[in-house]
Amino acid sequence: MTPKKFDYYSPTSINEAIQLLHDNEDSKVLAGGQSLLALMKLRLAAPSALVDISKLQEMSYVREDKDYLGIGALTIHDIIEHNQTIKKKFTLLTDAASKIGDQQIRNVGTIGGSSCHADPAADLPTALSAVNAHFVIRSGKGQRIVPATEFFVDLFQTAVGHDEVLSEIRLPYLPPRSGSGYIKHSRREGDFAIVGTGVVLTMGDGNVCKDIRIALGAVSATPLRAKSAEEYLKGKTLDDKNIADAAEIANEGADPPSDMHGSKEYRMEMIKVFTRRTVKLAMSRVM
Amino acid sequence: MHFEGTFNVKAPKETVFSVILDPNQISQCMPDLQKLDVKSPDDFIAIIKAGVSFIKGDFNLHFTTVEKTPPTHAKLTAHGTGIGSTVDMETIMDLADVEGGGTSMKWSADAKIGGRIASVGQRLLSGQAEKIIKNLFDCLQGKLEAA
Amino acid sequence: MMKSATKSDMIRVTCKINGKEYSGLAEPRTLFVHFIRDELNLTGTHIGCDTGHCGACTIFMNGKSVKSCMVLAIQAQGADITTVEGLADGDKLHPIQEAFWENHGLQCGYCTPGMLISGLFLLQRNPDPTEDEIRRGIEGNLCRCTGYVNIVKSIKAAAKKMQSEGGKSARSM
Amino acid sequence: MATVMELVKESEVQWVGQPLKRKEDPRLITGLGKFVDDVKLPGLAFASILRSPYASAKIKRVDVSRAEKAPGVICTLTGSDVSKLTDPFLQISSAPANKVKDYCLAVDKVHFVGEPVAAVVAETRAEAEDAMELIEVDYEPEEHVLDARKALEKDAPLVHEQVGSNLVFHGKWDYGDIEDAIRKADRVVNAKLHFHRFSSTPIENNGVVVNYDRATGFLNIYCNNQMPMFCIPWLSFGLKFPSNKIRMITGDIGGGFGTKIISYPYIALICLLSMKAKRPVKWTEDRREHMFANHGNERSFDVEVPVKKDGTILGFKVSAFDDCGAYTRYEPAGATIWAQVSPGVYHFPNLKVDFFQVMTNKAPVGPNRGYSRMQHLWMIERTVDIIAKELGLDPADVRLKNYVRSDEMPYVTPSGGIYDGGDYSESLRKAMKLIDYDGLREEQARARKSGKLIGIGIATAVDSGTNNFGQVKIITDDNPFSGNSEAARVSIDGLGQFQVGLGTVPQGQGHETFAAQIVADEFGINPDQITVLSGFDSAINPYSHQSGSYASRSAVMGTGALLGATKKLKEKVAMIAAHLMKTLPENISFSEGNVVDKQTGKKMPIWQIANVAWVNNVLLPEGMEPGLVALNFWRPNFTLPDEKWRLNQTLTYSYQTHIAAIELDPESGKFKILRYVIVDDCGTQINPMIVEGQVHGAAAHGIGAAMFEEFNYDENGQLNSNTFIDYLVPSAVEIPHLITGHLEIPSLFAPKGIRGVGEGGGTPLGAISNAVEDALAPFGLQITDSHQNPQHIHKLIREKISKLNQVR
Repeated sequence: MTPKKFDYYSPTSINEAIQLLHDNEDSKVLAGGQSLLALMKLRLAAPSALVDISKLQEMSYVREDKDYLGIGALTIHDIIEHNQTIKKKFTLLTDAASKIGDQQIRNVGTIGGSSCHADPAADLPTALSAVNAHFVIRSGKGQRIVPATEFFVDLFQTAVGHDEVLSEIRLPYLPPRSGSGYIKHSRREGDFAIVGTGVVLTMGDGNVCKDIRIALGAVSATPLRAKSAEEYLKGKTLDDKNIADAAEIANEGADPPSDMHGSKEYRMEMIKVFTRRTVKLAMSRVM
Repeated sequence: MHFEGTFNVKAPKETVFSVILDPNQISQCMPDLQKLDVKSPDDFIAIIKAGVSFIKGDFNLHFTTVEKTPPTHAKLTAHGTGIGSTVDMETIMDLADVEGGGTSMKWSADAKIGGRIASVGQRLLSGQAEKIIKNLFDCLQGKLEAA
Repeated sequence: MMKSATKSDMIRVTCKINGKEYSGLAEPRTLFVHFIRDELNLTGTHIGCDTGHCGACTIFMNGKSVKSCMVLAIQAQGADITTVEGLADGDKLHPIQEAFWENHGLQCGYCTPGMLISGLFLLQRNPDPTEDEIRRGIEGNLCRCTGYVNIVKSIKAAAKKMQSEGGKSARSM
Repeated sequence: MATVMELVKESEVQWVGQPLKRKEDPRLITGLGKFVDDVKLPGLAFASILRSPYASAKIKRVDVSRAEKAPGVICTLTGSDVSKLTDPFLQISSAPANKVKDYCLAVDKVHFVGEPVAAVVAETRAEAEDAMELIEVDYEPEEHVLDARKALEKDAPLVHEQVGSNLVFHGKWDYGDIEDAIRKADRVVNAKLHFHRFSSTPIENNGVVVNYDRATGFLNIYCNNQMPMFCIPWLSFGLKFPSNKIRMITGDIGGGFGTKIISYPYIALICLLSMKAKRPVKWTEDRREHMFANHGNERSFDVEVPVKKDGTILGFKVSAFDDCGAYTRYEPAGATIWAQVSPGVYHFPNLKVDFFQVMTNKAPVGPNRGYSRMQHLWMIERTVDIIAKELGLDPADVRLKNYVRSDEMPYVTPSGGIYDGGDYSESLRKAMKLIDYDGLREEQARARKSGKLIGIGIATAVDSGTNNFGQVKIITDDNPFSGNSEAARVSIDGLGQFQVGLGTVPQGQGHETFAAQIVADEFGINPDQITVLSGFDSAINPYSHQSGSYASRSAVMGTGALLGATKKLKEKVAMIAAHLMKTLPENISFSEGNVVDKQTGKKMPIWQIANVAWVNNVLLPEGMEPGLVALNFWRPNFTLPDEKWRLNQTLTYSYQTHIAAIELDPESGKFKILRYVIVDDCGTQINPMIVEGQVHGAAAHGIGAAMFEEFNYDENGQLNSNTFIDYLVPSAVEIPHLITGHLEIPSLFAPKGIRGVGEGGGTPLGAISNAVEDALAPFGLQITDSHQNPQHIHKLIREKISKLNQVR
């Protein structure tokens, strides 16, 4: 089907975009459009106006700042997949970006668009939660920074207000002897996750885990941090037994949906399997 | 999809019964009420805006009371259309006295979604429908406690 | 084709397609694939789904392979576009077109336009791809006739042709 | 390839058998193909269809008033309009099922989610869709039924009340003496199996453009139906419109695989809209609509197989329950088509099949690649593996012991099918060598020690082609259909140029190319010199009312019709040449575009013959009519079913052996294909390159269905997988490299020994379910479904582990 009618605005700057959003109550930001346009063509989504920021190329960059890596919100998945700094310092992001959809989608879809769409089964929101990325939100009144734990509020809902624009995503550098990984369990490689698992960990001396974050996708309204499994592993040696025990409690707090690709029970079990595998993947990348 | 719950309130059965069958009261607990058109207490139409982020739209819900044995039992059905989809819901409410005063309300709701929304994502849907119905009865409970 | 929509909704969209400037009217909601097919009468680009999965609508937009059903016509204002109709240089087929013909890389031909563009985008970035790299490169182009075996074979053959011709493919995309 | 052609003198080269580049490709690789959605006509308007959100409901009221006032709207149509304008479509089922009322829009009641309820025509497609959403329909939801066996129970809701039952067809096939075989058996192997619902989803959806020409009274119908002339009775009786004023036109078709046969309700609807709007009207189905249009047969089986200890199969006793959805359009033909291959490739004489076909409130069922045979063949191949496991034998050995032997060909099956040659054992041995079967068994044993699960699955299927429509007389004698036929025309124009017209309706199978190869060999010329009309047009192409591309028949039927036409044309050319060269017709031969007098070696170019025939006709032999056009209709000699429904239901029986090697991850239930081998035998191959492509395509459909594709309904009859978000068509990453081998044992019955190829009998469904069960052998689990969803495999494993833990 064709989308319903809407007005179209093509701002030439972020501030102009913010103003347009402010002036048009039921308008939506259009970035890569890979998720929004599909829903509009199915006539499930019908915003009255689109504010197209895809041309604001100044929002597409990967910049190494002092204590974080800054990624412009309009940076497309293809760039993230092939960026060497990300590959070295935040390998889980390379894992996640390379598995999104297909080449054409990765040529257009953006990290900001995917984050704001906030589908719990999407790859980047889960990976960014594991990194505890910080999201820079611009509004008429200036800019505020929101950590991942507060950015993803509910199903398809983020901290970005109606007349605000996500401008940058900041990844705090990981301490030495850190490693990360993201594994998507899905039917086909490019599909939405049945369970997505992102792990970022830092090793102390002697194979002891100093710090670990485990984020799970598609098992709750937002990416879910497996807090009890994290607490269990901190301070312990990351041997098979400890990892397996932690994996057993990784699904605490999860409330997965059921659908034809994965029942609730199946997803609860898969959280255990892929927590174990992703922790080991992250360990394998500790420098 | 099936949802249910029970709660107790201080108000007597008769008051509770009159609130839960009063279209004006019920409709105030519906999300984003746009319009209310009451033909009779047992037959009214509520237009609400519901959905998830940008899958949002107006739903035209036509409520009818099909069973009524005051002050203990009521059954309402609702047939709604919106966003190229249909909602058919059946709500049963049973009231009983609680020792030491007040009323216990036991409710259940069975919702069937059809058409476009049902076709796109079970995973999007079940969470949302549950939230709307839970909020409705939590709000009713709040009203009844204040009654 | 959009003639009945009130004038105020219509916007003139101008872009370069296959080296030539085209211009037409579009509503904000007009999908670029419909604009190319109906307004500009280039019907080589096809539609096969509603949700951006099948890839039959893949074109080059500013040098990148893109699904034209997931782009609004207005977003293509001033863009540099290549569709399947622009791959050949007059009567001289592009090496990838020859390779598909020689290796039975198509049967019904409905997915072929999108497959050629995705294949070409892959080869421009990776002149000598492995079988797995080819398969990932066309992961966004579904085909129901060929089982992909001869498409992969065709792209591999195209890679050799393009290298042996010193990469002077008909036109740089 | 081109080098081979240059070396060999053209007159000696045999074009049939050459992997010739296709004539169709130049237009398709340059974007100049003409598909139905590319059709543009002056004044073209666009249609959109409103569909039912309910699986079963009465239609109380349809209000189009707001829609008719919407911008750009030209007209609307509802079920009540249709019930006045048209008659219900023909039914081929027997009473009472033939009381089904099938219209192009729902009348009074909707029977499945997605059923068309109303339609709008507007200036643009977008406006038609805007207006469609303004149509208000009051439904009164009713009870629905979604399971075939439940639909047969006494108090089950009725899909069509006026029929009085949900039963469409019930038939008993009973040959030999199965009860005696059961008594004599060492063991009776039982299985309860389920074949899931999926479809071939070609990348091009259905599409129709109708230009009702009020001047000539003609309905000019542009569509992508695979059997356009077969639709004429349905359209003519349904629309109450004279058949001699219906013109069917197909251009390039974006794949059909059977799903574009029962699209005649949509064609009828757009005809009505064009007549009402007095404008040409285009309707292009979108993907979500397509997912309600044509599902594959879902079928469950109760199987009993008496066997000997050594693995000898004595017979099959089967009860089959086929769910055909809400309407019988091509059905219940599918309730008889499995019998084409009733014993599969096996040699057992005793066969009893109790077959039920039942209506449910799900989307209508229609032909799909491997139609009705793949369900039956999967049941047989799955059961053979269960037999091997229960007897502790290697599945390859059980097959080799029970295959029909090549020395028994032509082999008459219990149901009267006549297998037309082949060597099933050689096919299996060749496949085992190609995949290194023994090496894999060793690797499997090694892997199990380290907890890795490797599975190997074999399946051999008969790929029957060129159907005998007489099989529908099994349903009821008064079905006026039997045999099969095709038409071809070969002509030489006044300047000596060759042109061929065929009635087959290609959707990617390269008919223009194979037809040119056939005719080129007859006249000793190069296929490049022959123009074959592309697509189909009933005003231009020759046709029979059984013309089209379906049931793997085009190569066989097309060749039969072409050989007849070229024979007639050669005879006429020889008579003219003999007359002009003062010799006898039998001395005339053809080479390099010349006629040659074999005795004198004298030559004359064909264009000179053509000149005489067309514009210099006084020189023609006495009494000979001018022109050089040969039209030919061809039919194989088929018979009708006898009283026990014994019938050779198809002319040719290609066969394929598939072996799949997989590695299964027990923790997640997911598996990947390590190696996949196919050995095909379709007799003489006109163009080996095209045959290879058909084999790849058929295998990919089977692999996709086995691993990814499923129509999944919820308890309210809503289709969960009705977009490509949840209906998972495999990409190039999911389909493995396919290793292929070929045998070329000619058919004993078909022209040039050609057999139809391309449907593949759904063989991968058997190979993959057998491989999964083989991988799970350590857990001793049985696979009973044709679809291998990882979460279900994982559930089987978990339940078995928890049972084992309880035991400990």
